[in-house]
Amino acid sequence: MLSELYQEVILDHGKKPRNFGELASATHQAEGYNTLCGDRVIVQVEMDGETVRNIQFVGAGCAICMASTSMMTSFVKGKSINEIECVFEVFHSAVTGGEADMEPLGDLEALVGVKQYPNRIKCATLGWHALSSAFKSPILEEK
Amino acid sequence: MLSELYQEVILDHGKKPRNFGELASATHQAEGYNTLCGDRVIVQVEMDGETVRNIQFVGAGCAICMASTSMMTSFVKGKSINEIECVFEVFHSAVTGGEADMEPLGDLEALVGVKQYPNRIKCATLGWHALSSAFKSPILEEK
Amino acid sequence: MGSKIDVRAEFPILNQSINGKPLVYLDSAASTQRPNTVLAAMDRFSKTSNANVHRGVHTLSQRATDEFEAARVTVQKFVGADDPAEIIWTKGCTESLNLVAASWGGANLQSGDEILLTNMEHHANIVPWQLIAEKAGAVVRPIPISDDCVVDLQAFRKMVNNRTKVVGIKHVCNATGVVNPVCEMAEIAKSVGAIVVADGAQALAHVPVNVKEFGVDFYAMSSHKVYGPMGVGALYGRRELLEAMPPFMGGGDMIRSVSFGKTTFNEIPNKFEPGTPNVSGVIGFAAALDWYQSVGKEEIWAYENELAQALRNALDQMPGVRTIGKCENQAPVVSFVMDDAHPHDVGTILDSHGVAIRTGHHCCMPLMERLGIPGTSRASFAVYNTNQEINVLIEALKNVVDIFSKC
Amino acid sequence: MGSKIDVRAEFPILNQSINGKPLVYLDSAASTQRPNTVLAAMDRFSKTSNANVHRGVHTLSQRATDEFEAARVTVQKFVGADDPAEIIWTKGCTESLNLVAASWGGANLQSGDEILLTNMEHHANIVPWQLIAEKAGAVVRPIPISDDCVVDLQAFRKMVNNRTKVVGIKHVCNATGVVNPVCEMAEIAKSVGAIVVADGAQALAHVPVNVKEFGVDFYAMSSHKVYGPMGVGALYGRRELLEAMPPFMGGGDMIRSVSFGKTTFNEIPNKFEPGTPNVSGVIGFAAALDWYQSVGKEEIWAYENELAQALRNALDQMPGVRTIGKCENQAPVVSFVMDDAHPHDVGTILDSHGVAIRTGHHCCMPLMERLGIPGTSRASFAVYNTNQEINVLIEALKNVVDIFSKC
Ligand SMILES: Cc1ncc(COP(=O)(O)O)c(C=O)c1O
Ligand SMILES: Cc1ncc(COP(=O)(O)O)c(C=O)c1O
Repeated sequence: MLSELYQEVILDHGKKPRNFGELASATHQAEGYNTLCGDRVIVQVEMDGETVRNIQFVGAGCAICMASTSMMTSFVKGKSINEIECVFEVFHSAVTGGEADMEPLGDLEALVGVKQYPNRIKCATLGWHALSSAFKSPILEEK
Repeated sequence: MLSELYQEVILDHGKKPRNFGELASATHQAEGYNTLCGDRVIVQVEMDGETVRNIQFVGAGCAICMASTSMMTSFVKGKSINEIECVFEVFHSAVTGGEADMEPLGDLEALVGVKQYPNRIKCATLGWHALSSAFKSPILEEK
Repeated sequence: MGSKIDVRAEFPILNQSINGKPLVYLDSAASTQRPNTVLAAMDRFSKTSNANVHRGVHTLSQRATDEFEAARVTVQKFVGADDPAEIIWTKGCTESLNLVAASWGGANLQSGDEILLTNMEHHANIVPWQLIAEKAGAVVRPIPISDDCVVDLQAFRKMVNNRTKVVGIKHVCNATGVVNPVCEMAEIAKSVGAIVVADGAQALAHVPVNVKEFGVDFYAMSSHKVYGPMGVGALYGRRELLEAMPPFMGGGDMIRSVSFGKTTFNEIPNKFEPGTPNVSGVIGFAAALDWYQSVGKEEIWAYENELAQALRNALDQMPGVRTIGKCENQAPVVSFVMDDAHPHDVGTILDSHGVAIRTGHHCCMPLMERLGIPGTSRASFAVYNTNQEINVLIEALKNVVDIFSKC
Repeated sequence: MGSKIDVRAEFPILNQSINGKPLVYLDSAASTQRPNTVLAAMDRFSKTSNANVHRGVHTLSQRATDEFEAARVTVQKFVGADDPAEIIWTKGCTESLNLVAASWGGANLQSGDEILLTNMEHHANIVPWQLIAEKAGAVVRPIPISDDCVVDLQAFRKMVNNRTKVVGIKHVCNATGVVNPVCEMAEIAKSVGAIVVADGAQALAHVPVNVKEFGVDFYAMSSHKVYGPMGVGALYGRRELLEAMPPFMGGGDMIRSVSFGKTTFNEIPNKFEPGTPNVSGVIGFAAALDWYQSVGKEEIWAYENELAQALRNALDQMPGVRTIGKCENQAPVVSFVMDDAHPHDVGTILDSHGVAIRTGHHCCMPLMERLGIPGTSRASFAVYNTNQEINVLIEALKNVVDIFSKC
C-alpha cells in the first residue's frame, strides 16, 4: 500500500519538481494553501486565449503535493481550459475513490494510490485547485 | 424527617413572621439575598451602643427563611453583638451538622432539623448573615 | 392514556430510590437523562477512536475527525439547515447565544440600535445582549407578553422600526412550556431587516424544528436538553452572516495563518471553533438525536404532551394551586404556584417523596417579575416519564397542602 | 531503563491494531488517552447522579452540585491555589486564555499598552491577545528565543517597561518540550506591574505546577492533556483580579439579578460560569488528576523523561535527522525534522507502521517561522508508552529514510 503511494515517479517529481520557479510571462495566478499541514503552492500560468501556453509554480509542501503539482504542470501545458477541467474531474474522482476511467490520466495515474490515504487527498489536489482558481484570476497590470 | 424540618413552631413563624415591617428608628441595616432560590430579607436594627434595642425585617422567601429570620429577630432583641455572634456560631454549626451545644439556642433549636437538607441551610442562615453585616452597615444620615 | 412508550430500561439512572422512594424525575427541562445508547457511543469512542481532530495525519485522528464531522451533518439535518458549515459546535446554548451577541452584535450594533427580546427570555438570551448593548450604546427592550405568557404580537408589530436590529425569541419557554410563534415573529422582524436569534434550548426535544422554514438567522441548542451529554451544544447560523462575522474566540484550528504581524482566519465553521473541541460530547450529541429519532419524535411528543395535560388537569382540580402559562400545543412543562407554600418548600417536600422538580425563577427573572410571582414549581416531562409518576406527584402535593394547613 | 510503570491495561484504546500493526500512540501532547478509572467515574455519574447543578432543590441536583464543587477543590489543590473560587471551569485551555484576554484585557488595556508573548506561544495564547489588542489599540510583541527554543531572558528584561501590561508564557512548549522559566519571567513581569498569563496546557501532565510559587496571575489548563476528557478545562485566576473583572459571557447562574433595566452579577467563580456546565466532564477531569497522583507524579515524570531521552539519543545517531528544541529537564516531547522527508510524509509512513505522531506547525506558526522550518514531526510521551515503542518508531523512521533515498 505504502509503495503505491510513494512510487518512484512520485518521489522523483517530489524531489525534483518540474516547471518550478517564477513565470515572468504569467497572465494568471493563484495560491493554494492547506491550513492543516502547511502545504502552499502558487501556480502561475501564461494563457493564450483558452489555452495554457506556459505554466510554472513555486511553494513548498510534502512529497505528494509537490509531485502532484509538478506532474500537473507537465500535463496541462498546451491544453485548453476545457480539456484540463475534464481531466481534473476524472483525477479528483479517482483520488477520492470514485469511479473513474483512468485512460485520460496518463502519468497522473501514479497518484491514484492516494485514495487509500484520506488525509492526503488534499495534498494531491492542492495544485489542481490552485490552477482552477488561477484561470479566474488574471494578473492585473500595474499602471 | 420532614416533620423535623416543618415543625409547627417553624410553620407558625413562617406564616406569621414576628417583627415584620420597616423599622423607622433603624440605625443599621443590610440585605441578605440567596441568588439560587430568590429568598431576600432586609434586616433593620436599632442599636444602642453594642446592644440591639430593636429589630425588624422585610422581604420574602420560603418558610424556612421567613421562620428563621423571624425567630432570630425575637431572639436577639436586647442582646449584645458579642452574645449574638456567639449564638450565631453555635447555630451555624448546629444547622450545618457540626458539633454544637444546643443549650444557648433555646427556641432556635427547632431549626436544627435543616441540617438534613443541605440545600436548605442557606435559607436558615440568610437572616443571620444579613444581621451580621447590618452590624457593620450603619445607615448614613442624609444631609 | 392513548400513547404508550416504554424506554425506562434504557435509562439506568431512573432505577433508584431517593429518600426511600422510587425516583420520579420531573426535571428534564433542567437536563434530560441519557439513554444507554448515548453513553455507549461515547464510551466506544473513548475506547477505540479517541484522538484530537483535524490536525493529525494518523489513523485515530482521521477516525475521530470523520466521526466529528459526521455528527455535524446529523445536527444540520436535524434542524433543517442547508449546509454542515452552518453548524458551529459550542459548549451549549449559553455559549451559542454569547457567540452571536459578541460577534454579530460587536460588529454590527451601533448607538441607538434596538434589540427586542420577549419578556419571557432566559437570562442566556438577555445578559449577552445587555453586555454588548452597553458597549455599543444600543438599547435592549422587552416585547410584552400576556398574563398567560403569550407574546403580544400586536404590540411587537408596533415596536419594530428601522432601529430594530435584533429580535430574540425563546422558541419554547422553559418556565411555562409556552411555544412562541417563531415564524410570524421572524416575518415581522424581517420586515424591518432585523436578524432573528432563536433560543432552541427547550425546543429540540419537544417540537418540530426547521430553521429554514422558521426563517431565523441563528438558532441555539444544548445537547443535554435532548438526551445528550452536558458540555456540548451548537449554533446554527446563516452562512452569509457567519462568513461576515469576526471570530468570537481565538486559538488553534481557527486560523489560516498566524504571525505577530498579521493573522488571517479560517473558513466557517472552523473560524468559530478554536481549540480542541469536545469530540466525545459531539458524538454523544449526535447519538442522542439519532436515538430520539429512532424512538420516533412524533410518538414521543404525543406521549409526553398527554402526560403534561393530565397533570395540568389534575392541578386545576386542586384548591389553592394555579398553573402558569397557557397556549395551544404547549410543550410538556407544567409550572404552578400554591397559595400557602413557597416553591422552595414544595421542592423539598416533593424530594422527600422521591419527586425531583425544579423551583425558583428558572433563570427568567423578568418573566417572574412580569407575572408578579417570586418563582414557580416546575414539573417537566420527557419520554421516560409515566402516568403513574403523575399520581405520585399529586399525592406528594397533597402532603404539601397538609403540612401548610397545619397552622 | 531504570523506571518501570505498567498501566497499559487501564487504557483499552491502546490495545488495537492500526494498519495491521500494534498501535504505538505517540501523540499525547495533542491529547492523552483516558484510563478506565476516568471513564468509569463519568459513567457512574451519568448512571447515578446526573442532574443540573446549583439550581435544584432535589437530591440528584444536590449530589451533582457536591461532586462538581469537590472537583473544583481537587483542581485548586493540584495547582496550589489558595481558594476554590479562584478556579473557573471552562471548556479548555483555549477558552481559559480567551476569557483572560477578553475580560481582563477588555477592561484594562489601553492604547499604546504592550503585550509581550514568547515567540514560541501556541496560537491560543496569541490570537486572543491580537483580537483584544486591535480593539484597545495595544501592541503585541514577541519575546525573542534562541535557536534551541529557549527564551532570551536578557532580551526580555530589556523589553519590559511601564507600558508592559501583560506577559504571556507557555509553561511547557507543545512543539519542543522546552520548559520555560516561569518563576523568573513572572518576577521580571512583576517588576513593571504587568500581569502574567501562563499557558499550562502541556505542563499539568509533565512538570510540577504551583501557581502561588510561580507568582503567576492566571494559569490555563485543559483536562484532555492530562488523562481527562475533552470539552473541559479550567482557569486559575488570582481572586483580586477575578473579582474586579467584568464577566466574559452572560447567562444563567452568573447573575445576582436580571431585569431589563439592570443586571447585577454573581460572585466568583459563578460570575464566569454562565449556563449548564460540563458536569460529567468536570468529574472526569478531577478523576484524572486523582488517578495521575495515585500512580505517582514523580514516578511518571522520571519514567516518561527516560523514554524521551532514549528517543532523542537514538535520533541523534540517525544521519539526516535533527531534533528541535533543547533545555534542561525538557518535557517528554521530541520534535525533529528530516533532511529528505517532509513531516507530512513522515507521518503517513509512520502511520502505516501503526505509529501515531503529529506533524506540522503544532499551532505555533511564529515559532516555526523563527526556526525557519515549515513544521516538525513530533513524538510525545505519556505514562503508558514503553521502551519497545521507541524501537518500533526508530524502525519506522528507517523505512522513511529508505523510501526517500530511492531517488
Ligand atoms: C501549549 C498549548 N496551549 C494551548 C493549547 C490549546 O488547548 P486546547 O486545544 O485544549 O484548548 C494546546 C493544545 O493544543 C497547547 O499545547
Ligand atoms: C430556554 C433556555 N435557554 C437557554 C438555556 C441555557 O442552556 P445551557 O444552560 O445548556 O447553556 C436554557 C437552559 O437552562 C433554557 O431553558
